[in-house]
Amino acid sequence: MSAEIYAILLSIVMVIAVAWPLLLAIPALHSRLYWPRHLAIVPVALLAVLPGNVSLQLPWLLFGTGFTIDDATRWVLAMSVVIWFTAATMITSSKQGFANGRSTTFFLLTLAGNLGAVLANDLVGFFCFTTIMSYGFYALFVQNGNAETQRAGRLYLIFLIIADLLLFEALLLAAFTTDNLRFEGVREAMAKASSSQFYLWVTFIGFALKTGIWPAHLWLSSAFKSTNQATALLIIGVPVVMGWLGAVRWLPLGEHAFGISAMIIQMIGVIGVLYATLKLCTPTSVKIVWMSSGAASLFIAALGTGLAHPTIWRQYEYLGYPFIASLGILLALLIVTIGWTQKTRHQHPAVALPRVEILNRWIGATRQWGEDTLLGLQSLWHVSWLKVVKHYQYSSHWQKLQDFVAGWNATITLFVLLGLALAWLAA
Amino acid sequence: MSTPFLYALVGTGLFALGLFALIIHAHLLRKILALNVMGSGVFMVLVALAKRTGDAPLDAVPHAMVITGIVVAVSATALALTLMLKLNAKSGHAELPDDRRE
Amino acid sequence: MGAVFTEFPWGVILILLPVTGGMLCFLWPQIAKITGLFIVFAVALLVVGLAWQIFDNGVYRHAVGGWGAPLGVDLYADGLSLLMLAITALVGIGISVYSATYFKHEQAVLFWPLWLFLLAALNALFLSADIFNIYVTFELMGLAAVALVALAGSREALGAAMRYLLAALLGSLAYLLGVALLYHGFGTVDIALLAERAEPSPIIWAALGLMGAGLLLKTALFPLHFWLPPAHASAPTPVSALLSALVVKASFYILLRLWLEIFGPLVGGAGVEQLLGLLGAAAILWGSVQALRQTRLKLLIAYSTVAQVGYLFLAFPLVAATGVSAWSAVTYLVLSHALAKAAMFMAAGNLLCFGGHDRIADLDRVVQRLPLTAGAFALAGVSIMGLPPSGGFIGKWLLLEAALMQGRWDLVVVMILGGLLAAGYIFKVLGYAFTQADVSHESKAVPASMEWAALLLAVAAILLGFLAVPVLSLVSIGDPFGIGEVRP
Amino acid sequence: MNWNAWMPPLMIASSLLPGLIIFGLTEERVRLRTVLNLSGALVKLVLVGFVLWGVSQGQQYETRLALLPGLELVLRAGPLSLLFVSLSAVLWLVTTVYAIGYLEHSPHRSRFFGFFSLCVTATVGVALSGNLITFLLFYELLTLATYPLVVHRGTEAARHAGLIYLRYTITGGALLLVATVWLYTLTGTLEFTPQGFLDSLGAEHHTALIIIFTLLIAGFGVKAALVPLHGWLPQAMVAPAPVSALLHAVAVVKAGAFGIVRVVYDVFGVEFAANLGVLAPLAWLAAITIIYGSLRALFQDDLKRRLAFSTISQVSYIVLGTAIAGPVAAIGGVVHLVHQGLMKITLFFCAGNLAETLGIHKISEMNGVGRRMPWTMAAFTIGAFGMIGAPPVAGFVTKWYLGLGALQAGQEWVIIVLAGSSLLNAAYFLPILHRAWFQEPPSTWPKEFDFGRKETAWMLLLPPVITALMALAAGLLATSTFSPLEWAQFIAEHEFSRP
Repeated sequence: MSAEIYAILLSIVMVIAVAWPLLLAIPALHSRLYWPRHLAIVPVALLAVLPGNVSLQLPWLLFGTGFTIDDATRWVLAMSVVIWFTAATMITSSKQGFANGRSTTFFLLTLAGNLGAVLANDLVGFFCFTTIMSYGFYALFVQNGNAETQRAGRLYLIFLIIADLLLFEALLLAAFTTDNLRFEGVREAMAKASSSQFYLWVTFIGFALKTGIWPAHLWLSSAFKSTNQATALLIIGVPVVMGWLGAVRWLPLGEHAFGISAMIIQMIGVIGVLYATLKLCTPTSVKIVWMSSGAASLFIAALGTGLAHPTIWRQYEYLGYPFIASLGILLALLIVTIGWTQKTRHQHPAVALPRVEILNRWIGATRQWGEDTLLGLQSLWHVSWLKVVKHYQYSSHWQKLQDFVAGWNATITLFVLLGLALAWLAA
Repeated sequence: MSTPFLYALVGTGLFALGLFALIIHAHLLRKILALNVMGSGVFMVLVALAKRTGDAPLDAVPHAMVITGIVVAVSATALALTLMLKLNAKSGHAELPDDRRE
Repeated sequence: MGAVFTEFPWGVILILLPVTGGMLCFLWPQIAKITGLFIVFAVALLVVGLAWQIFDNGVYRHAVGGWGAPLGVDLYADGLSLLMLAITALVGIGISVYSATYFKHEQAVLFWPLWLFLLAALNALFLSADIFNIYVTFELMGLAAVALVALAGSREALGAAMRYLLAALLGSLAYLLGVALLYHGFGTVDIALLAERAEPSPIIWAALGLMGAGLLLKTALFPLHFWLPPAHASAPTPVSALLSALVVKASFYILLRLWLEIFGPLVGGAGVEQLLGLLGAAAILWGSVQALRQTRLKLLIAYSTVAQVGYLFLAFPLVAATGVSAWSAVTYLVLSHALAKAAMFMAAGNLLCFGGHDRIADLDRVVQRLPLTAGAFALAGVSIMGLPPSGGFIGKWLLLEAALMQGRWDLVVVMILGGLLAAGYIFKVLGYAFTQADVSHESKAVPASMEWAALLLAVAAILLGFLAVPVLSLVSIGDPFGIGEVRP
Repeated sequence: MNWNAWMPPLMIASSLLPGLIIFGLTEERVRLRTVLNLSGALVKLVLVGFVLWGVSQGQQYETRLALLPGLELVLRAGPLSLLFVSLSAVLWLVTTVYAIGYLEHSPHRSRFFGFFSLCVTATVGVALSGNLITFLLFYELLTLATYPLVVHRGTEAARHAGLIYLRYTITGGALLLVATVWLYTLTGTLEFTPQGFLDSLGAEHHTALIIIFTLLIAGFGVKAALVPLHGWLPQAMVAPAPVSALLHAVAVVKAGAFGIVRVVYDVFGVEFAANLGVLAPLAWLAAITIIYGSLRALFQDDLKRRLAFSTISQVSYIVLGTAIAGPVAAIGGVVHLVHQGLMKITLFFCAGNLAETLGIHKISEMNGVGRRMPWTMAAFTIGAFGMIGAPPVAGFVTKWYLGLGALQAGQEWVIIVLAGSSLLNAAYFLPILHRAWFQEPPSTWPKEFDFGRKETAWMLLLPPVITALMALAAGLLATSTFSPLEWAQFIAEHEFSRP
């Protein structure tokens, strides 16, 4: 098989990967099939494992969009496949009412949008597919939900609309600056454009709203609290990760040093990480929210670094997509594990799953480990030279500090280490 | 002031008198008579003005006109009287209904 | 063949035929309807013949019996006369077809001779070449019209007829006095000769005053319109149509002729035309407002005529600079109003006949059951409102053009207001076509011919909107407006 | 014999003749009436297709008929005309099918379909007009033909609405008439010319021209429902759904907007109008209308009224695109003629379906209606997303070009208006969608009609689905050949390139 024919075949698979779920979304079709959700993922799974890079331009679609699959994209694609597959399995195996035909439609629509967004190689295509994805996700999210879910959904919708508006402005700005709306073209053009600062901020805020980083995390906490496990998984896979992906693709990274703006973004990231960490330690918080928020902030911090130092970004660009993918997978894994733990303990997982105590218990386990380690250190500390001040009564401040340190757990340690490593890389 | 001019003046006077009577009298017969008086006035003017200036022969045309006019006036008067009688028969009095618009 | 057409004395026959027909109808009432219809259609054919002749030979002039002026009677026809004849024939056909089923028994016996006399008088009037002849035909027309109004026989009709008669006689006497003065002053009654000889003098002013007053009275220009609404409203339907469409136009035609040929060139610029325009504007507003206030359909239409007559007079102050469009506008308004108003009265007659009343507020059960009639009313209304595409629109367009060219914003505003008010009163009626009223109403079937006569006339008024170029070139034969012939 | 000259009159006759015949039919002749209606619509579609093909091959289609000495009735199939004609031809067919289904058992159908055909005739006439007087002629005809449709129901409310409609439109028509005649006295021609025909007029006429422009915009603005002149539109909602659909999507409102486009492009010329300083106020007016309409829509509970205010807002996009005075914005404005038509007609069809099937008129009654009527609500959803401007529905393309055009013309404030409008559109459409899809349906609907196993009659269901798909396709396939966008680009090039 010659390379050309292979490329053509790959392109066809690529188009089918997006079109097939869309087609299956028609109720009359998927209601006649077994495992429609899984069936919809088959072509994209195939695409993810097939080697080779190919780019396909579709000049008649929208304003001439296109799809590209390359090594970088494949990371994210693979992550999506995993997440979607897990979610599909969860929904199919659950005996709950949400596995009905309508929800399948929404599921498949969201899937198609998600895949399209991953594969799109230009701004308009990305924007268009994320819109389908986001509204489809909204539908998937709120249907069958309780009042809390609906409230979260409303919040999500508001953030979504504002984010979309901002991104639309960014899109217009890009289109005004350059005719070539493919990611590379825009990156290059926007770095040089006089409006680059404005573009940077509009895009950044847009995606930040979508990913739900601090302080736009409000809807995430409600969402995680009230929804079922499969949807929780999709929250990570759909709005959050796609927001990160969008930011990497849209922002003029690696072309221009943005100085103060980049620093502010970095700071936001760092503050976000710290805040999330703090929140994680409070026992009443929904841990997964803060993990996701923390992960997002971490990503933002990295992004800021990339914006500040284009040369570094170029050097480590290839790490960007794996980074996103691994963060996504990590979060997904967390959710699944929580669900799994819970299932083993309770008879009715769907009801009890999102409860905070379970989460805390899991975290409690890791915390115990952390506490043990730290207490060892503490005793050393006491022995060595705090003996000098052993006459001091433990003041209340001291007590608090101690509690804080005791609250430190392994996950946080991991994240901080990861962040430090990245910051070091960036520097 | 020549004689014909005098006649013409009298004719005009008759016309004016007739007009006056036409307007102020309510009874239809009086109105019809007033119109006849006016007609006579006009005819008189016509006849009088047939006398051209100087010694030119009398102009026959106005006379022809007057004759035609009289014929017309007679038929008009006949029609008017018939109408008046019919109206009288219908409404009991030979006056115009006062309300104009209904 | 061609020679027969071009030499034939069409004009004389045009007058004699209806007179003879009238006599026949009078003598043998049993054949009145057939004769009447035949004559009316024959008259239409004669007009076509005359048109052919005029196209070939230009202006038509015929000395009856070979006598010639001043003692004989001359017939004269140029584009303007031809057009008036044509519209008379056209509306005449519609009215005759309508009347054929409208009048029964006694009334029919009286109607046909009177109508044919009226037709003869109208034809003669439009063909007259001298002002005295005009007087005679004018009087004949008036008398026939009064008799027709009285035909309804009701108290209101008789009263209205009486009032109409008095007004008509007064008007014609004033006119006759004017004729006398003109003859005294310039020694002729022939319009063409008068136009040559006349020069500014007190006689001209006096004659203008007398004749103008007489004619305005008969044209029912505000404020001399008092006799028109009762007469038009209480007459039998075909007669109302006739009066509004043709008789009022006849006196306007005379006024127009005299102004164009004799008075206009002499007293132009002295404010007379401004006065006429002012009265016209007042007529438009007053008539429209009154129409809007009426509670009875026929009175509404009659007041609409008062308003529409006003439009004709708006042209007078506008002629000075532009010429062509103002007079063309008048021609067009006359034509389209004749068609539309005839159709409208007939439609009103149908509603009256069907429902037994013409109270607007109770029309809802009637209008929607006579769709053809409602259609006729609507189409005629379109022309009256001056909305495109219709003859009324063309007329209004030309008039507006003239007004705007001279920057006469006052007149523009009046015209637009008039149009809006017209829309108001037309839709006041038409709105009743679209109600949910159930059909529990005593009704009398309306013959199809009456509905179709109304509709076809209304359609003609609409179609007139597409015939402006041929019509305007026709009317310019013989250059009646003194502005050169319009080339198509 | 020049056959090309016959095409424009044929296009008009293809709806006029069936209409006139239908007037003469009795109520019972359903089949003949249906055949006439549909065949007329199909013939028109074929003719339009033929002409479209011809124009793309460089053929000229023009008919002239002398109307007055020096003034002609001109029908010309130019690019802009064809855009509008195609829209009306396509939507007429769809709406006819819908109307047949909708009015299946109501009285006065002959009258309805007669005027319906007349209405389309007038719209096609408006589209094909080659000069201002022809335009005026058909524009007034449109007023007259739509009045009976508005008052068709015959209720007191309907007649009241009809009266208000007439007051507005007839007054607007009168203003137009004055402006047209005035223009004619100044120039002696009224022929639509790319880049306008007023260049040659000296500066001493400029005040007059500004007044004429104002009068024209006021005249057309009545139908286009520009803000102080929009009062009739929400009232006209009492009309049957197919009428509202037609009124809002194709006929009346669009004719007004089309008139404004014509005035700016082919009478004044963009450049000349911009120099005259009349475009900036127009743009502001459009912007105010956009925001005002959306704001008012927010507070309506009656579905059709909400849609009506949405129309007020959306149609001004066309005006805004025209007034921004740049080639790219022009594309946005012109293409929205088509896009808004497709989307809004879908929404109205759906609203009609809800009313006819379940007796739902209010948004508060729409809980869970998506489960009962999924196809209808799917079409509604596509339409609503189009209105918000979400990709890939057609509305996105419009907003894209408007925004880009605004940037290009250096009028950044427009972007804020667009964003605000999108926000408001989302605010009044998304709650409806949420209700319809995600709320629990009530146990009984206000007034349910039985359609067996189907959600509603197929004649009611098919039209909205088709138009929704067209709206989707117009956005998704925007850059393909023969898409509305391509035509709009062609038109804009035509208008903005100096010969």
